[in-house]
Amino acid sequence: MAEFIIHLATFIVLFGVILASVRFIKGPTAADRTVALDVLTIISTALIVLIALFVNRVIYLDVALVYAILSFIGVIAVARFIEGGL
Amino acid sequence: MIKRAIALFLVLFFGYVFTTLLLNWHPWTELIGVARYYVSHELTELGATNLVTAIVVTYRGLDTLGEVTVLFLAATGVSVLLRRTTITLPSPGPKRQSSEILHTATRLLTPFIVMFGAYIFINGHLTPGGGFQGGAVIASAVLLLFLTNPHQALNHRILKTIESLSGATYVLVGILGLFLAGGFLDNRILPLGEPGRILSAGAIPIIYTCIGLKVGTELANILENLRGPATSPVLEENEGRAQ
Amino acid sequence: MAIRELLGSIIALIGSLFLFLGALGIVRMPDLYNRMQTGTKSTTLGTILTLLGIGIYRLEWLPQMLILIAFILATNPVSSHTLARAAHFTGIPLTRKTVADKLAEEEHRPIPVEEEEEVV
Amino acid sequence: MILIIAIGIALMLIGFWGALIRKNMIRIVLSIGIAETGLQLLMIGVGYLKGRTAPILDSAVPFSQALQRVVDPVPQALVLTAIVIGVAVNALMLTFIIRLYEKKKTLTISDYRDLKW
Amino acid sequence: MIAWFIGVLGIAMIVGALAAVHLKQTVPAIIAAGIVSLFASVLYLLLAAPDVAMTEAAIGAGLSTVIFLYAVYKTRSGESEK
Repeated sequence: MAEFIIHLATFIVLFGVILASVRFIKGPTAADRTVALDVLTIISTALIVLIALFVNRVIYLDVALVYAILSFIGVIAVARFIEGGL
Repeated sequence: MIKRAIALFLVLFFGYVFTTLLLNWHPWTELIGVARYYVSHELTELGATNLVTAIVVTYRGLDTLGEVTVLFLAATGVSVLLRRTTITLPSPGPKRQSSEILHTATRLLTPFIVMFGAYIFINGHLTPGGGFQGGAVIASAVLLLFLTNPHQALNHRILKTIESLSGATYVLVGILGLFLAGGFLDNRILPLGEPGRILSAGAIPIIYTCIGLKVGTELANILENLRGPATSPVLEENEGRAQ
Repeated sequence: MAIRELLGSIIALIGSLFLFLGALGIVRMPDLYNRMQTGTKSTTLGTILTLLGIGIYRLEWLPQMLILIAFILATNPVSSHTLARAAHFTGIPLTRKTVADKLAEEEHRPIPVEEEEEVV
Repeated sequence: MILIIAIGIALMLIGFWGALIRKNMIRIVLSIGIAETGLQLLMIGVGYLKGRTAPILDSAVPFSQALQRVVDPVPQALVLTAIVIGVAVNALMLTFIIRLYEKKKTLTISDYRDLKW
Repeated sequence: MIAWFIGVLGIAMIVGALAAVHLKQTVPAIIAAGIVSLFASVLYLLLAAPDVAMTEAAIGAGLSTVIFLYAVYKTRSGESEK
């Protein structure tokens, strides 16, 4: 039962990936696309933890830590470029 | 238009070649060849629990030395080519200051990021990660400083010293392997210890720490050269007041 | 122990629903700033709940999950704030339903609003 | 993993196509980077063995079962170095582009005819 | 389960790569390349390569994007490709 619910949650998160990609394709400005990138990075962190749960290896969580710490730097870089402070 | 047609033709040709290769490919079901040897002998020979680290640092150590050299050459090339770039390029005007929130977050996060990078390359023989990843994480911390404050200056003397010292230590450990153990870059110059402990796997933590520091300083150097030289802090303060 | 696993998985399911709603929000919302707020608040809460749920489901992973949650709480709002500030400075228009723009008022600028009504 | 290899090949071809049809030099470097990602994905896909786990030994994968339970570590080691080299080489290419832009104030590759014959 | 992951992430990667090649402006193309490298990192993790995934996450997420953005910033007026 619990396992089934986790699988269901994974499918919902994967559907979220598709929706965020839609906004990335549609987004009229670079800022819209960066919002999509922001959402995709944080969804990826959740996905990595789910993968670690499925293959049952605790060491995969180190990768999720790198993601959680570093993924916002890309978004900040694009934002600072857009506002002209790079 | 004719160029586009030629490009399309080339892409279709390569697509055909790759598709035929793919259709005739049978996935392996067993470890074969050198991988089999590595997996079955690594722990007793070298003592690192991360097999990828063992291959990168020891079995293919010369590759890694060459790679660090390539990285060093690329960093040197960037710095030589961009030495006098600000004289000819028109100045794009004053850069906008970043907000208070970003300043605070940078002050809060930078020590954690550097510490995490050090954790990654010191634990390279036990958990995923190693010198290259840790170096990239440390360079990301420097990058966060650059993004927050566009006029952030780095201490070049310290950077150069760290880079040269780590590179020299790397080669020195390799040469020590010639005399004390089986060959160049052999990690058994130190006792192997118990697998799974942080002080194990011979010289692998030392080598990976050197690689991490060297990669981190080189990537930071590339970033600083691409950003351009820092202006004087007095000017920046005036700009901040004017806004 | 089955109760604990069920509780953890249900928390993870709620978190994934928030992640999904955040992704839906950035598709459906009318202007950039609305997209940004759904893409930040909802996904931050969603990730925190998902990680917490997995930490309860697999109790020995809970310390790592708490560290991850702390870092996500520190980093994700900062990036969204920087992005919103950048978009505001470049003059990306607000939707017509906007009633207040404190940052523009503080700098004595007119509020940048979209010209014609957009059919949503 | 045939699906992964197909994705890698598709990325390589897309990057190749972009490098051929784009005129802007920065876009060419970007396309080469995408082709690089595809190639790395292909190599990792070749080294993957179905149903196995990461080549890191801990309590989940003891050394005695390692030969039956881990994937091929050699392609991973190669790709690891290739990624780091890739970013340095990209930086060097972009530096050349910046210097060329200083000389001629253009990014279009067909404007550079000095060495053409 | 794994097949679903690979399917969704692979399609997203190919769409991102097409966007990176075909978008008119340079900055959105750079963001698209960042998305490709993001999903590549998750796929490496699925293929049991956490070391490679970590490298791609550390380099593809921040450093690579920023290097391209610096180059665009320094060659600003040359962004008028058809």
